[in-house]
Amino acid sequence: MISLTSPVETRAHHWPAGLKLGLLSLVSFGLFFVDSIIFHGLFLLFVVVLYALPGALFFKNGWKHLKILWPFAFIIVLWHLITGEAELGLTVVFRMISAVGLANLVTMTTRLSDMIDVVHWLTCPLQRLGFKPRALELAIALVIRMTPVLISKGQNLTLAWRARSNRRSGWRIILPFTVLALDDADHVAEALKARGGLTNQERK
Amino acid sequence: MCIINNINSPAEELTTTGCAIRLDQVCLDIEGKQVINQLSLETNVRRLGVIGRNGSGKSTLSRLLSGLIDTTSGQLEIAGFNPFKDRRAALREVGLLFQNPDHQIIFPTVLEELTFGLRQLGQDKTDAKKNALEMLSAFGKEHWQDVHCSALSHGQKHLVCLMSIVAMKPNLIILDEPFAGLDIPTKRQLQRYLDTFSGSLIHISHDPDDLQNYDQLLWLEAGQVAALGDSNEIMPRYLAAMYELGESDDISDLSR
Amino acid sequence: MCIINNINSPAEELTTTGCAIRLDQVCLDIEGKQVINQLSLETNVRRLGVIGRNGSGKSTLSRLLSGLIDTTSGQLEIAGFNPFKDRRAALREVGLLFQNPDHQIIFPTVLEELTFGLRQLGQDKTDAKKNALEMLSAFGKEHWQDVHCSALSHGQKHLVCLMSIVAMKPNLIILDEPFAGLDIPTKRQLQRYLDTFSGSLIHISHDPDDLQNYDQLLWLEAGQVAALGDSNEIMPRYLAAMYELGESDDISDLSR
Amino acid sequence: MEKNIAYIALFAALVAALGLIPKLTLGFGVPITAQSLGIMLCGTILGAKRGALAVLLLLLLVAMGLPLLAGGRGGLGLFFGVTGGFLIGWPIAAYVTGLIVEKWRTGSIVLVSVIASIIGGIFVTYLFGIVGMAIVLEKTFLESAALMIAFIPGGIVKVIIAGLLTGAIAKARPASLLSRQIKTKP
Ligand SMILES: Nc1ncnc2c1ncn2[C@@H]1O[C@H](COP(=O)(O)OP(=O)(O)OP(=O)(O)O)[C@@H](O)[C@H]1O
Ligand SMILES: Nc1ncnc2c1ncn2[C@@H]1O[C@H](COP(=O)(O)OP(=O)(O)OP(=O)(O)O)[C@@H](O)[C@H]1O
Ligand SMILES: O=C(O)CCCC[C@@H]1SC[C@@H]2NC(=O)N[C@@H]21
Ligand SMILES: [Mg+2]
Ligand SMILES: [Mg+2]
Repeated sequence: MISLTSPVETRAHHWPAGLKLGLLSLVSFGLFFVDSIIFHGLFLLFVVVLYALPGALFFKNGWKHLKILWPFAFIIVLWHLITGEAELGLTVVFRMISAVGLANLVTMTTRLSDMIDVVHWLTCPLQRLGFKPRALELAIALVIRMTPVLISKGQNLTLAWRARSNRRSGWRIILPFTVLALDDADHVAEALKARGGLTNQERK
Repeated sequence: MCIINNINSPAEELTTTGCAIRLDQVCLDIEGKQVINQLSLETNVRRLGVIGRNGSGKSTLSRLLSGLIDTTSGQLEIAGFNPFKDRRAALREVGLLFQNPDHQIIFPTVLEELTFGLRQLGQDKTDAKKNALEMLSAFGKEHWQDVHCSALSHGQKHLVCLMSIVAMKPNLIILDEPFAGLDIPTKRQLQRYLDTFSGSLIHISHDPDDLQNYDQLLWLEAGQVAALGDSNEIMPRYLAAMYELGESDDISDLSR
Repeated sequence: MCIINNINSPAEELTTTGCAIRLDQVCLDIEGKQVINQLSLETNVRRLGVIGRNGSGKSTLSRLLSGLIDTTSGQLEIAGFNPFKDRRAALREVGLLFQNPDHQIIFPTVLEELTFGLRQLGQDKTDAKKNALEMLSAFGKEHWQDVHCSALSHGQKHLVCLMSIVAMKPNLIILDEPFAGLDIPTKRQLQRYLDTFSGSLIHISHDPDDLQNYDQLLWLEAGQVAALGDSNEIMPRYLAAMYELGESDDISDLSR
Repeated sequence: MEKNIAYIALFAALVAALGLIPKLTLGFGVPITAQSLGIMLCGTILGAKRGALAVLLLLLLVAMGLPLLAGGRGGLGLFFGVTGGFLIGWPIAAYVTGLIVEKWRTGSIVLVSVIASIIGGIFVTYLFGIVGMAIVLEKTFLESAALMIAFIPGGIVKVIIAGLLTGAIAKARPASLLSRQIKTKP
């Protein structure tokens, strides 16, 4: 399971997901219209405070997910140093960390099912065009299922390889892995069908 | 074909006829290979055991019966409808326990897996969750609810699959080797549970012990009916044939 | 720990000691859960049966013994080396049959699957192919060589997995429920084949019949040794405990 | 129907999983990532419509904040970042790639896939990517285009892998090559 979800329950968990997502889009969008480095610096500080509010464990967890941005930040700054636009570089980096940080914050405090409900609500107008929100809902759930499953199938496959080889699998594992993934999709399709697939009964 | 009353059944008060199954000259080709070959049978016992060698087509038959795949030719009906065509009816009528639990589990956590089928039946979120939890607690597994399916052992996965099917309360459950890999206590517990199940059961197994209380047996061989009838008559014949095959030193006689 | 001569073994002329296995305070945590807990044992019988409930850690132990995963703490040795550290030795010494054939099969076709392990042992293409074909024909399955593994039935896949391991001729084969899902003739055939296998066998099974001729039994419970010793002594105790658990109506007593 | 959904979800997940392959971020903030190989495969294996849907699905999840892009990134913010143009171009790239494989049925599947990947996976992607970069980095179109040279070696490798892999799938799992299935109602 993709574990961006927070290990501790915060107050933000109880806010409506739609509101959080709406605010997030507005703020992320808004950030692009400000160029002031001071503003972005302060805003980043604000985001850090938001992370700190729910306590140390939450902060540590949030940091783990933001840490991965540092090579990006490093390179952007470096490049802008070379081109002599250090300030622009810092601004871009601050903005990026704030935007991703906020987005992660929403993800960490929103249950996936609530997130899916928002998507469901957003796509309601499309229903009249023959669009099946149920299909989208299922597809979302499936991607979230399959990403970690693929990763663990990949690990399983390396175990299978390891069991009969002392060399590393390298590129030769690519085709077996793809075939495995396709077979998994076939099995999921069959399992879905066995439990009604898209022909689910009317909802009350 | 003979229909025998289920005398040994521990749930004698129940009606003795089950879900009507009718196959008429059913053929199925997969990628050019004839996997089911002119299969005809008609039965409506409450407990039907299915036996046959590896690759004889048992799992394929279970897929046909639950409407996951269509026949290449011939007629197939369960309780009066075609389960491939009428998916809605099939969902209420038939539940299939896959042979390989990894092929059945769709969702990351146990509760999601159980809830999904119930939601598919039209239950709303709270109801579905409540019923799923009830199922879990019927097996003393409430503490599994947030467990990741991938972290379960093989046998534990099998149990999750069975609970998800049983929770949907279908009239017919098709079990494709439900006990393979289960430990003795879990197996006995499950067996007792299945014995009290008021609907029909089709049970595929290689272990004669599993099918002791079954009314009828269907013996498949290379996609065809080798025998169908009273289990007291068929099981000994089957076992004799199997042991003879197993004793023969000519290994090339083994399954196709 | 006691080492018992294998009196019932059909291959009495063989040496009675097998591959030395030594575990000292082995622990294994997976994602924070202690799956193997202070496991210590020492044995070198030729036939060791492993029993225990679902989720007790049998498959995990098999992965540790074949060196697929490393211990979190403690010492583990097979025939004097650590199978996780010394992969080259482990490959020659130990073969593992996975519980789920889908977790073992890597390649699309049967022949590729069998050839792979042989190539890894250093055989050249022609030799590997020759030996793979020989293995297939020993089981009367030459006609499977170009068959796609995905087109095989569950039991057929299991057999392919077993053949790929046996073809590599390891000194120790670890079998994780090798017979689950196999039909009676194939099972008996295989059993006979394994009985004549001159190396050591570690056999994980839920079926007491499978372990009849085994010298020693290891009973695992929650990642710990519940008992290790003479199978004539341990099996009855195990069965008694399991049947008692199975009879209890308090289902919540069931496995973790 | 179930098969379509499962495959679309699978490929969205596959692109996400390809993001785990360590990436190399270039000076201007655009990573060299295996995910663009995934985009090509969406087209060559799933075909136009399903391929584009798979990518859209991934982007929707990214927008919802799931960390599915290279380096575990996610969130709406990314669409406004340096790589925003690439992201918007991806579904169209998959569509074009798929369309070519679907329509051009003569000739070796490997060759067709390679050419389709070049046209869809490279030309279309870069077109959108360059425009996006020009806007965000406040550079000219040509300046941005010049930066793309850095992707060429990687691009060649990916195109070849996409071709070979599609060819291998056509052999090992012909039924899975949805781009070449005889048209049935989806
Ligand atoms: N995709 C496929 N392509 C070709 N043949 C297939 C395919 N799937 C199954 N078969 C063949 O169909 C036959 C029946 O398979 P099935 O899985 O129904 O057997 P089974 O009776 O359930 O066996 P087991 O006891 O091993 O589970 C097998 O011989 C198998 O090789
Ligand atoms: N990835 C994982 N994360 C957490 N726990 C795990 C993981 N993999 C296995 N376990 C746990 O380890 C324990 C032992 O699993 P294992 O597969 O070794 O059991 P087993 O004895 O082989 O059971 P079975 O008889 O069902 O095959 C189980 O309780 C399982 O929940
Ligand atoms: O992760 C992202 O935010 C999107 C990255 C886009 C990278 C583009 S896709 C085409 C080109 N080839 C690469 O390897 N990277 C760029
Ligand atoms: Mg089967
Ligand atoms: Mg196991």
